[in-house]
Amino acid sequence: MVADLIQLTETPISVDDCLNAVRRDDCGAVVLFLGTVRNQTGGQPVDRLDYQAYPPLALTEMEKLAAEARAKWTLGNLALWHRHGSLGPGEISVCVAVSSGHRVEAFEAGRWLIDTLKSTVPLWKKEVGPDGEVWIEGDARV
Amino acid sequence: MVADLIQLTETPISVDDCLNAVRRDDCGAVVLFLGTVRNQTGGQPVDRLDYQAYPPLALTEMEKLAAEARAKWTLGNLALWHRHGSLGPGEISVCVAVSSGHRVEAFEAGRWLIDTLKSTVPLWKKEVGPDGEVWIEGDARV
Amino acid sequence: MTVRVLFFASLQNVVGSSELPFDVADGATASDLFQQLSLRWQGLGPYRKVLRVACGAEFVGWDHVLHAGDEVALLPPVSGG
Amino acid sequence: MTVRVLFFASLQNVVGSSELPFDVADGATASDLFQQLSLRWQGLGPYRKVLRVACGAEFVGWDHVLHAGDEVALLPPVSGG
Repeated sequence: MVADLIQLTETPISVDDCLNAVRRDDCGAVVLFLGTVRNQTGGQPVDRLDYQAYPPLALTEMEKLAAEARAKWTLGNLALWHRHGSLGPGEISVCVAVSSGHRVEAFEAGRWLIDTLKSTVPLWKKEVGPDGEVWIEGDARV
Repeated sequence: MVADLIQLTETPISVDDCLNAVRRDDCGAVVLFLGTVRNQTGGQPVDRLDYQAYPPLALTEMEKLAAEARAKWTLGNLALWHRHGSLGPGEISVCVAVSSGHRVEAFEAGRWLIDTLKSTVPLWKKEVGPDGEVWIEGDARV
Repeated sequence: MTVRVLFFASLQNVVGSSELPFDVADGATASDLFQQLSLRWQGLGPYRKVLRVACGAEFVGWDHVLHAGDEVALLPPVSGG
Repeated sequence: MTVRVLFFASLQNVVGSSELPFDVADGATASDLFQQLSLRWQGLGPYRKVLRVACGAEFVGWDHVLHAGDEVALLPPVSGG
Protein backbone atom coordinates (compact mmCIF):
# COMPACT_ATOMS: atom_id res chain seq x y z
CA MET A 1 0.00 0.00 0.00
CA VAL A 2 1.37 3.36 -1.09
CA ALA A 3 1.26 6.16 1.45
CA ASP A 4 -0.89 9.27 1.12
CA LEU A 5 0.71 12.04 -0.94
CA ILE A 6 0.61 15.48 0.67
CA GLN A 7 2.62 18.18 -1.03
CA LEU A 8 3.03 21.93 -1.29
CA THR A 9 5.44 22.94 -4.03
CA GLU A 10 6.37 25.81 -6.30
CA THR A 11 7.04 23.30 -9.07
CA PRO A 12 4.17 21.99 -11.23
CA ILE A 13 1.74 19.46 -9.79
CA SER A 14 2.06 15.97 -11.23
CA VAL A 15 -1.41 14.55 -11.80
CA ASP A 16 0.19 11.20 -12.62
CA ASP A 17 1.90 11.11 -9.24
CA CYS A 18 -1.42 11.86 -7.55
CA LEU A 19 -3.24 9.11 -9.46
CA ASN A 20 -0.45 6.62 -8.82
CA ALA A 21 -0.59 7.44 -5.12
CA VAL A 22 -4.29 6.64 -4.84
CA ARG A 23 -4.96 3.82 -7.33
CA ARG A 24 -5.20 0.47 -5.52
CA ASP A 25 -6.24 -3.01 -6.58
CA ASP A 26 -8.70 -3.18 -3.69
CA CYS A 27 -10.45 0.08 -4.67
CA GLY A 28 -13.00 0.41 -7.46
CA ALA A 29 -13.25 4.20 -7.59
CA VAL A 30 -10.97 7.20 -7.91
CA VAL A 31 -12.20 10.79 -7.82
CA LEU A 32 -9.76 13.51 -8.77
CA PHE A 33 -10.30 17.26 -8.63
CA LEU A 34 -8.11 19.84 -10.34
CA GLY A 35 -8.28 23.55 -9.66
CA THR A 36 -6.97 25.41 -12.69
CA VAL A 37 -6.22 29.10 -13.27
CA ARG A 38 -8.98 30.81 -15.27
CA ASN A 39 -8.12 33.42 -17.86
CA GLN A 40 -10.85 35.71 -16.56
CA THR A 41 -12.93 36.34 -13.48
CA GLY A 42 -16.19 38.27 -13.47
CA GLY A 43 -15.52 39.23 -17.07
CA GLN A 44 -12.11 40.79 -16.27
CA PRO A 45 -9.03 39.23 -17.88
CA VAL A 46 -6.55 37.53 -15.57
CA ASP A 47 -2.89 37.33 -16.61
CA ARG A 48 -1.81 35.14 -13.71
CA LEU A 49 -2.53 34.17 -10.12
CA ASP A 50 0.18 34.53 -7.50
CA TYR A 51 -0.33 31.97 -4.73
CA GLN A 52 1.18 32.57 -1.33
CA ALA A 53 1.42 29.93 1.39
CA TYR A 54 2.50 29.64 4.98
CA PRO A 55 4.14 26.30 4.25
CA PRO A 56 4.67 24.68 7.66
CA LEU A 57 1.12 25.42 8.82
CA ALA A 58 -0.41 24.70 5.41
CA LEU A 59 1.17 21.24 5.36
CA THR A 60 0.02 20.53 8.91
CA GLU A 61 -3.51 21.55 7.98
CA MET A 62 -3.48 19.42 4.84
CA GLU A 63 -2.38 16.42 6.88
CA LYS A 64 -5.21 17.13 9.31
CA LEU A 65 -7.69 17.23 6.43
CA ALA A 66 -6.50 13.83 5.25
CA ALA A 67 -6.91 12.39 8.74
CA GLU A 68 -10.38 13.92 9.13
CA ALA A 69 -11.48 12.53 5.75
CA ARG A 70 -10.29 9.07 6.80
CA ALA A 71 -12.34 9.38 9.99
CA LYS A 72 -15.47 10.34 8.03
CA TRP A 73 -15.27 7.83 5.17
CA THR A 74 -13.70 4.45 4.44
CA LEU A 75 -11.03 5.40 1.93
CA GLY A 76 -8.13 3.86 0.08
CA ASN A 77 -5.49 6.56 -0.31
CA LEU A 78 -5.50 10.33 -0.63
CA ALA A 79 -3.43 12.87 -2.51
CA LEU A 80 -3.50 16.58 -1.68
CA TRP A 81 -1.10 18.74 -3.65
CA HIS A 82 -1.21 22.52 -3.72
CA ARG A 83 1.12 24.68 -5.72
CA HIS A 84 2.27 28.17 -4.80
CA GLY A 85 4.10 30.89 -6.68
CA SER A 86 3.04 32.46 -9.96
CA LEU A 87 0.65 30.48 -12.21
CA GLY A 88 -0.63 31.32 -15.67
CA PRO A 89 -4.06 30.52 -17.18
CA GLY A 90 -4.71 26.80 -17.49
CA GLU A 91 -2.08 25.78 -14.93
CA ILE A 92 -3.10 23.48 -12.09
CA SER A 93 -3.12 25.14 -8.66
CA VAL A 94 -4.44 22.22 -6.65
CA CYS A 95 -5.04 18.51 -7.07
CA VAL A 96 -7.16 16.39 -4.73
CA ALA A 97 -7.43 12.67 -5.40
CA VAL A 98 -9.05 9.93 -3.35
CA SER A 99 -9.75 6.24 -3.87
CA SER A 100 -12.37 4.07 -2.20
CA GLY A 101 -14.09 0.73 -2.62
CA HIS A 102 -17.14 2.29 -4.26
CA ARG A 103 -17.75 5.66 -5.82
CA VAL A 104 -20.01 7.34 -3.27
CA GLU A 105 -17.26 7.67 -0.67
CA ALA A 106 -14.70 8.94 -3.18
CA PHE A 107 -17.07 11.64 -4.49
CA GLU A 108 -18.14 12.77 -1.03
CA ALA A 109 -14.61 12.80 0.37
CA GLY A 110 -13.18 14.55 -2.72
CA ARG A 111 -15.78 17.25 -2.54
CA TRP A 112 -15.34 17.73 1.21
CA LEU A 113 -11.54 17.84 0.90
CA ILE A 114 -11.45 20.62 -1.69
CA ASP A 115 -14.23 22.59 0.04
CA THR A 116 -12.46 22.38 3.38
CA LEU A 117 -9.00 22.98 1.96
CA LYS A 118 -10.23 26.17 0.32
CA SER A 119 -11.77 27.48 3.52
CA THR A 120 -9.13 26.52 6.08
CA VAL A 121 -5.60 25.98 4.73
CA PRO A 122 -3.32 29.07 4.94
CA LEU A 123 -3.00 29.83 1.23
CA TRP A 124 -3.88 33.05 -0.58
CA LYS A 125 -4.21 34.06 -4.18
CA LYS A 126 -3.57 37.40 -5.82
CA GLU A 127 -5.21 38.08 -9.17
CA VAL A 128 -2.95 39.95 -11.56
CA GLY A 129 -4.53 41.50 -14.66
CA PRO A 130 -4.10 44.47 -16.99
CA ASP A 131 -5.88 46.70 -14.44
CA GLY A 132 -3.66 45.77 -11.52
CA GLU A 133 -3.50 43.32 -8.67
CA VAL A 134 -5.97 42.28 -6.01
CA TRP A 135 -5.66 39.88 -3.10
CA ILE A 136 -8.52 37.48 -2.50
CA GLU A 137 -9.20 37.00 1.20
CA GLY A 138 -12.21 34.81 1.85
CA ASP A 139 -15.07 36.57 0.07
CA ALA A 140 -13.25 39.89 0.03
CA ARG A 141 -11.13 41.46 -2.69
CA VAL A 142 -8.50 43.65 -1.07
CA MET B 1 -11.97 24.77 -27.86
CA VAL B 2 -11.34 21.03 -27.99
CA ALA B 3 -14.35 18.83 -28.70
CA ASP B 4 -15.83 16.39 -26.20
CA LEU B 5 -14.11 13.01 -26.10
CA ILE B 6 -16.46 10.02 -26.25
CA GLN B 7 -14.85 6.65 -26.71
CA LEU B 8 -15.47 2.94 -26.34
CA THR B 9 -12.33 0.87 -26.91
CA GLU B 10 -10.75 -2.47 -26.14
CA THR B 11 -7.40 -0.71 -25.76
CA PRO B 12 -6.46 0.96 -22.45
CA ILE B 13 -8.08 4.24 -21.48
CA SER B 14 -5.75 7.24 -21.60
CA VAL B 15 -6.40 9.43 -18.57
CA ASP B 16 -4.10 12.05 -20.09
CA ASP B 17 -6.24 12.22 -23.22
CA CYS B 18 -9.33 12.68 -21.07
CA LEU B 19 -7.74 15.47 -19.03
CA ASN B 20 -6.40 17.18 -22.13
CA ALA B 21 -9.86 17.04 -23.69
CA VAL B 22 -11.49 18.84 -20.79
CA ARG B 23 -8.90 21.30 -19.45
CA ARG B 24 -9.65 24.82 -20.68
CA ASP B 25 -8.27 28.24 -19.83
CA ASP B 26 -11.78 29.52 -19.18
CA CYS B 27 -12.57 26.76 -16.66
CA GLY B 28 -11.41 26.69 -13.05
CA ALA B 29 -12.41 23.14 -12.16
CA VAL B 30 -11.94 19.63 -13.48
CA VAL B 31 -13.53 16.57 -11.88
CA LEU B 32 -12.39 13.16 -13.07
CA PHE B 33 -13.77 9.77 -12.07
CA LEU B 34 -12.03 6.46 -12.70
CA GLY B 35 -13.69 3.09 -12.29
CA THR B 36 -11.02 0.47 -11.64
CA VAL B 37 -11.19 -3.31 -11.41
CA ARG B 38 -11.17 -4.54 -7.79
CA ASN B 39 -9.27 -7.67 -6.85
CA GLN B 40 -12.21 -8.90 -4.79
CA THR B 41 -15.92 -8.41 -4.39
CA GLY B 42 -17.90 -9.37 -1.32
CA GLY B 43 -14.78 -11.06 0.02
CA GLN B 44 -14.39 -13.33 -3.03
CA PRO B 45 -11.23 -12.93 -5.12
CA VAL B 46 -11.65 -11.60 -8.67
CA ASP B 47 -9.11 -12.58 -11.33
CA ARG B 48 -10.52 -10.33 -14.02
CA LEU B 49 -13.65 -8.62 -15.31
CA ASP B 50 -14.81 -9.27 -18.87
CA TYR B 51 -16.71 -6.27 -20.19
CA GLN B 52 -19.12 -6.68 -23.05
CA ALA B 53 -20.64 -3.80 -25.01
CA TYR B 54 -23.15 -3.24 -27.75
CA PRO B 55 -20.90 -0.62 -29.32
CA PRO B 56 -23.16 1.32 -31.71
CA LEU B 57 -25.91 1.77 -29.12
CA ALA B 58 -23.47 2.31 -26.25
CA LEU B 59 -21.79 5.17 -28.11
CA THR B 60 -25.15 6.73 -29.00
CA GLU B 61 -26.18 6.56 -25.34
CA MET B 62 -22.89 8.05 -24.18
CA GLU B 63 -23.36 10.93 -26.59
CA LYS B 64 -26.88 11.43 -25.24
CA LEU B 65 -25.51 11.53 -21.70
CA ALA B 66 -23.06 14.25 -22.67
CA ALA B 67 -25.84 16.29 -24.26
CA GLU B 68 -28.11 15.83 -21.23
CA ALA B 69 -25.32 16.90 -18.87
CA ARG B 70 -24.78 20.04 -20.95
CA ALA B 71 -28.49 20.80 -20.69
CA LYS B 72 -28.43 20.41 -16.89
CA TRP B 73 -25.23 22.29 -16.08
CA THR B 74 -22.99 24.95 -17.61
CA LEU B 75 -19.93 22.92 -18.52
CA GLY B 76 -16.66 23.31 -20.35
CA ASN B 77 -15.90 19.98 -21.99
CA LEU B 78 -16.63 16.35 -21.22
CA ALA B 79 -14.80 13.08 -21.67
CA LEU B 80 -16.55 9.70 -21.41
CA TRP B 81 -14.39 6.70 -22.16
CA HIS B 82 -15.41 3.12 -21.43
CA ARG B 83 -13.26 0.12 -22.11
CA HIS B 84 -14.49 -3.37 -22.98
CA GLY B 85 -12.82 -6.75 -23.20
CA SER B 86 -10.89 -8.48 -20.44
CA LEU B 87 -9.47 -6.31 -17.60
CA GLY B 88 -7.29 -7.33 -14.66
CA PRO B 89 -7.29 -5.89 -11.12
CA GLY B 90 -6.29 -2.23 -11.01
CA GLU B 91 -7.06 -1.56 -14.67
CA ILE B 92 -9.32 1.35 -15.56
CA SER B 93 -12.71 0.33 -16.96
CA VAL B 94 -14.23 3.79 -17.27
CA CYS B 95 -13.12 7.42 -17.15
CA VAL B 96 -15.48 10.38 -16.81
CA ALA B 97 -14.02 13.88 -16.86
CA VAL B 98 -15.74 17.24 -16.90
CA SER B 99 -14.61 20.85 -16.65
CA SER B 100 -16.60 23.89 -15.57
CA GLY B 101 -16.10 27.46 -14.43
CA HIS B 102 -16.46 26.54 -10.78
CA ARG B 103 -16.30 23.23 -8.93
CA VAL B 104 -19.93 22.66 -7.97
CA GLU B 105 -21.05 22.02 -11.56
CA ALA B 106 -18.10 19.73 -12.31
CA PHE B 107 -18.75 17.60 -9.20
CA GLU B 108 -22.50 17.38 -9.80
CA ALA B 109 -22.16 16.61 -13.51
CA GLY B 110 -19.36 14.08 -12.94
CA ARG B 111 -21.40 12.24 -10.35
CA TRP B 112 -24.53 12.27 -12.50
CA LEU B 113 -22.62 11.09 -15.58
CA ILE B 114 -21.12 8.01 -13.94
CA ASP B 115 -24.35 7.16 -12.09
CA THR B 116 -26.40 7.43 -15.29
CA LEU B 117 -23.83 5.70 -17.46
CA LYS B 118 -23.82 2.72 -15.10
CA SER B 119 -27.59 2.41 -15.13
CA THR B 120 -28.36 3.04 -18.80
CA VAL B 121 -25.51 2.39 -21.26
CA PRO B 122 -25.52 -1.14 -22.81
CA LEU B 123 -22.41 -2.54 -21.16
CA TRP B 124 -22.12 -5.65 -19.01
CA LYS B 125 -19.44 -7.10 -16.79
CA LYS B 126 -18.69 -10.73 -16.02
CA GLU B 127 -16.71 -11.47 -12.86
CA VAL B 128 -14.18 -14.23 -13.32
CA GLY B 129 -12.63 -15.78 -10.23
CA PRO B 130 -11.26 -19.08 -8.95
CA ASP B 131 -14.82 -20.31 -8.32
CA GLY B 132 -16.09 -19.57 -11.82
CA GLU B 133 -17.79 -16.81 -13.73
CA VAL B 134 -20.88 -14.73 -13.08
CA TRP B 135 -22.60 -12.05 -15.17
CA ILE B 136 -23.71 -8.92 -13.39
CA GLU B 137 -27.05 -7.68 -14.71
CA GLY B 138 -28.35 -4.69 -12.80
CA ASP B 139 -28.58 -5.88 -9.19
CA ALA B 140 -28.62 -9.53 -10.20
CA ARG B 141 -25.78 -12.03 -10.42
CA VAL B 142 -26.59 -14.55 -13.14
CA MET C 1 -38.50 -13.25 -43.24
CA THR C 2 -35.17 -13.45 -41.43
CA VAL C 3 -33.82 -11.06 -38.79
CA ARG C 4 -30.48 -11.13 -37.03
CA VAL C 5 -30.71 -11.42 -33.23
CA LEU C 6 -27.95 -10.28 -30.85
CA PHE C 7 -27.74 -11.69 -27.32
CA PHE C 8 -25.75 -10.08 -24.52
CA ALA C 9 -24.36 -11.13 -21.15
CA SER C 10 -26.03 -14.22 -19.63
CA LEU C 11 -28.45 -14.51 -22.56
CA GLN C 12 -25.48 -15.88 -24.48
CA ASN C 13 -25.28 -18.75 -21.99
CA VAL C 14 -28.98 -19.50 -22.40
CA VAL C 15 -28.88 -19.49 -26.20
CA GLY C 16 -25.32 -20.73 -26.65
CA SER C 17 -24.55 -17.95 -29.09
CA SER C 18 -24.02 -14.20 -29.22
CA GLU C 19 -25.75 -13.73 -32.55
CA LEU C 20 -27.93 -15.80 -34.90
CA PRO C 21 -30.39 -15.44 -37.77
CA PHE C 22 -34.00 -16.24 -36.93
CA ASP C 23 -37.12 -16.59 -39.09
CA VAL C 24 -40.31 -14.79 -38.14
CA ALA C 25 -43.57 -14.13 -39.99
CA ASP C 26 -43.87 -10.97 -42.06
CA GLY C 27 -45.17 -8.14 -39.87
CA ALA C 28 -43.89 -9.74 -36.66
CA THR C 29 -43.12 -7.43 -33.75
CA ALA C 30 -40.19 -7.57 -31.34
CA SER C 31 -42.60 -9.16 -28.88
CA ASP C 32 -43.54 -11.87 -31.41
CA LEU C 33 -39.86 -12.54 -32.03
CA PHE C 34 -39.17 -12.90 -28.32
CA GLN C 35 -42.10 -15.27 -27.86
CA GLN C 36 -40.79 -17.55 -30.61
CA LEU C 37 -37.26 -17.41 -29.26
CA SER C 38 -38.65 -18.42 -25.84
CA LEU C 39 -40.33 -21.47 -27.35
CA ARG C 40 -36.98 -22.63 -28.66
CA TRP C 41 -34.94 -21.60 -25.57
CA GLN C 42 -37.26 -21.81 -22.60
CA GLY C 43 -34.64 -20.25 -20.32
CA LEU C 44 -35.31 -16.91 -22.02
CA GLY C 45 -38.85 -16.58 -20.67
CA PRO C 46 -37.99 -15.21 -17.21
CA TYR C 47 -35.89 -12.44 -18.78
CA ARG C 48 -38.84 -10.88 -20.57
CA LYS C 49 -39.80 -8.42 -17.83
CA VAL C 50 -36.26 -7.03 -17.36
CA LEU C 51 -35.06 -6.98 -20.97
CA ARG C 52 -34.86 -3.95 -23.20
CA VAL C 53 -34.90 -4.40 -26.94
CA ALA C 54 -33.14 -2.46 -29.69
CA CYS C 55 -33.63 -2.57 -33.44
CA GLY C 56 -30.99 -1.13 -35.75
CA ALA C 57 -28.99 -0.01 -32.70
CA GLU C 58 -31.85 2.10 -31.33
CA PHE C 59 -34.05 1.32 -28.38
CA VAL C 60 -37.58 0.35 -29.48
CA GLY C 61 -40.78 -0.82 -27.78
CA TRP C 62 -41.83 -4.46 -27.83
CA ASP C 63 -44.56 -3.52 -30.30
CA HIS C 64 -41.96 -2.40 -32.84
CA VAL C 65 -42.64 -4.02 -36.24
CA LEU C 66 -39.63 -5.83 -37.68
CA HIS C 67 -38.40 -5.92 -41.23
CA ALA C 68 -36.29 -8.47 -43.09
CA GLY C 69 -32.62 -8.07 -42.29
CA ASP C 70 -33.19 -6.05 -39.09
CA GLU C 71 -30.58 -6.33 -36.33
CA VAL C 72 -32.51 -6.96 -33.12
CA ALA C 73 -30.62 -6.80 -29.81
CA LEU C 74 -31.89 -8.24 -26.53
CA LEU C 75 -30.41 -6.26 -23.65
CA PRO C 76 -30.39 -7.45 -20.02
CA PRO C 77 -30.11 -4.89 -17.22
CA VAL C 78 -26.74 -3.20 -17.68
CA SER C 79 -23.67 -3.26 -15.41
CA GLY C 80 -21.03 -1.04 -16.96
CA GLY C 81 -18.75 1.24 -14.99
CA MET D 1 11.74 40.76 24.04
CA THR D 2 11.67 40.38 20.29
CA VAL D 3 9.38 38.19 18.22
CA ARG D 4 9.35 37.62 14.48
CA VAL D 5 6.08 38.58 12.80
CA LEU D 6 4.94 37.12 9.45
CA PHE D 7 2.40 38.95 7.30
CA PHE D 8 0.40 37.35 4.50
CA ALA D 9 -1.58 38.52 1.50
CA SER D 10 -2.78 42.13 1.68
CA LEU D 11 -1.24 42.61 5.15
CA GLN D 12 2.07 42.80 3.31
CA ASN D 13 0.80 45.86 1.45
CA VAL D 14 -0.27 47.51 4.70
CA VAL D 15 3.03 46.86 6.48
CA GLY D 16 5.32 46.99 3.44
CA SER D 17 7.00 43.77 4.45
CA SER D 18 6.32 40.05 4.65
CA GLU D 19 8.31 39.53 7.83
CA LEU D 20 9.90 41.68 10.52
CA PRO D 21 11.20 41.57 14.08
CA PHE D 22 9.08 43.43 16.63
CA ASP D 23 9.63 44.26 20.28
CA VAL D 24 6.97 43.56 22.86
CA ALA D 25 6.93 43.50 26.65
CA ASP D 26 7.72 40.26 28.44
CA GLY D 27 4.53 38.27 28.94
CA ALA D 28 2.78 39.98 26.03
CA THR D 29 -0.02 38.04 24.33
CA ALA D 30 -0.75 37.77 20.62
CA SER D 31 -3.48 40.32 21.21
CA ASP D 32 -1.01 42.75 22.82
CA LEU D 33 1.32 42.30 19.85
CA PHE D 34 -1.47 43.04 17.38
CA GLN D 35 -2.50 46.14 19.28
CA GLN D 36 1.04 47.51 19.15
CA LEU D 37 1.41 46.66 15.48
CA SER D 38 -1.87 48.52 14.83
CA LEU D 39 -0.49 51.62 16.51
CA ARG D 40 2.42 51.63 14.09
CA TRP D 41 0.37 50.58 10.99
CA GLN D 42 -3.13 51.89 11.51
CA GLY D 43 -4.35 50.07 8.40
CA LEU D 44 -4.06 46.83 10.36
CA GLY D 45 -6.88 47.67 12.77
CA PRO D 46 -9.84 46.70 10.56
CA TYR D 47 -8.30 43.26 9.98
CA ARG D 48 -8.51 42.27 13.63
CA LYS D 49 -11.92 40.64 13.51
CA VAL D 50 -11.15 38.44 10.48
CA LEU D 51 -7.53 37.49 11.24
CA ARG D 52 -6.35 34.20 12.65
CA VAL D 53 -3.04 34.04 14.45
CA ALA D 54 -0.44 31.28 14.60
CA CYS D 55 2.59 30.91 16.82
CA GLY D 56 5.34 28.48 15.92
CA ALA D 57 3.31 27.36 12.90
CA GLU D 58 0.32 26.35 15.02
CA PHE D 59 -2.99 28.17 15.34
CA VAL D 60 -3.33 29.85 18.74
CA GLY D 61 -5.87 32.09 20.45
CA TRP D 62 -5.31 35.83 20.80
CA ASP D 63 -4.66 35.28 24.51
CA HIS D 64 -1.63 33.10 23.71
CA VAL D 65 1.41 34.28 25.66
CA LEU D 66 4.46 34.96 23.50
CA HIS D 67 8.06 34.14 24.17
CA ALA D 68 11.27 35.70 22.87
CA GLY D 69 12.06 34.45 19.39
CA ASP D 70 8.55 33.19 18.63
CA GLU D 71 7.42 33.21 15.01
CA VAL D 72 3.98 34.82 15.00
CA ALA D 73 1.94 34.70 11.78
CA LEU D 74 -1.04 36.94 11.03
CA LEU D 75 -3.39 35.13 8.69
CA PRO D 76 -6.17 36.84 6.70
CA PRO D 77 -9.14 34.76 5.49
CA VAL D 78 -7.71 32.19 3.11
CA SER D 79 -8.28 31.77 -0.63
CA GLY D 80 -6.40 28.71 -1.78
CA GLY D 81 -7.70 26.22 -4.31
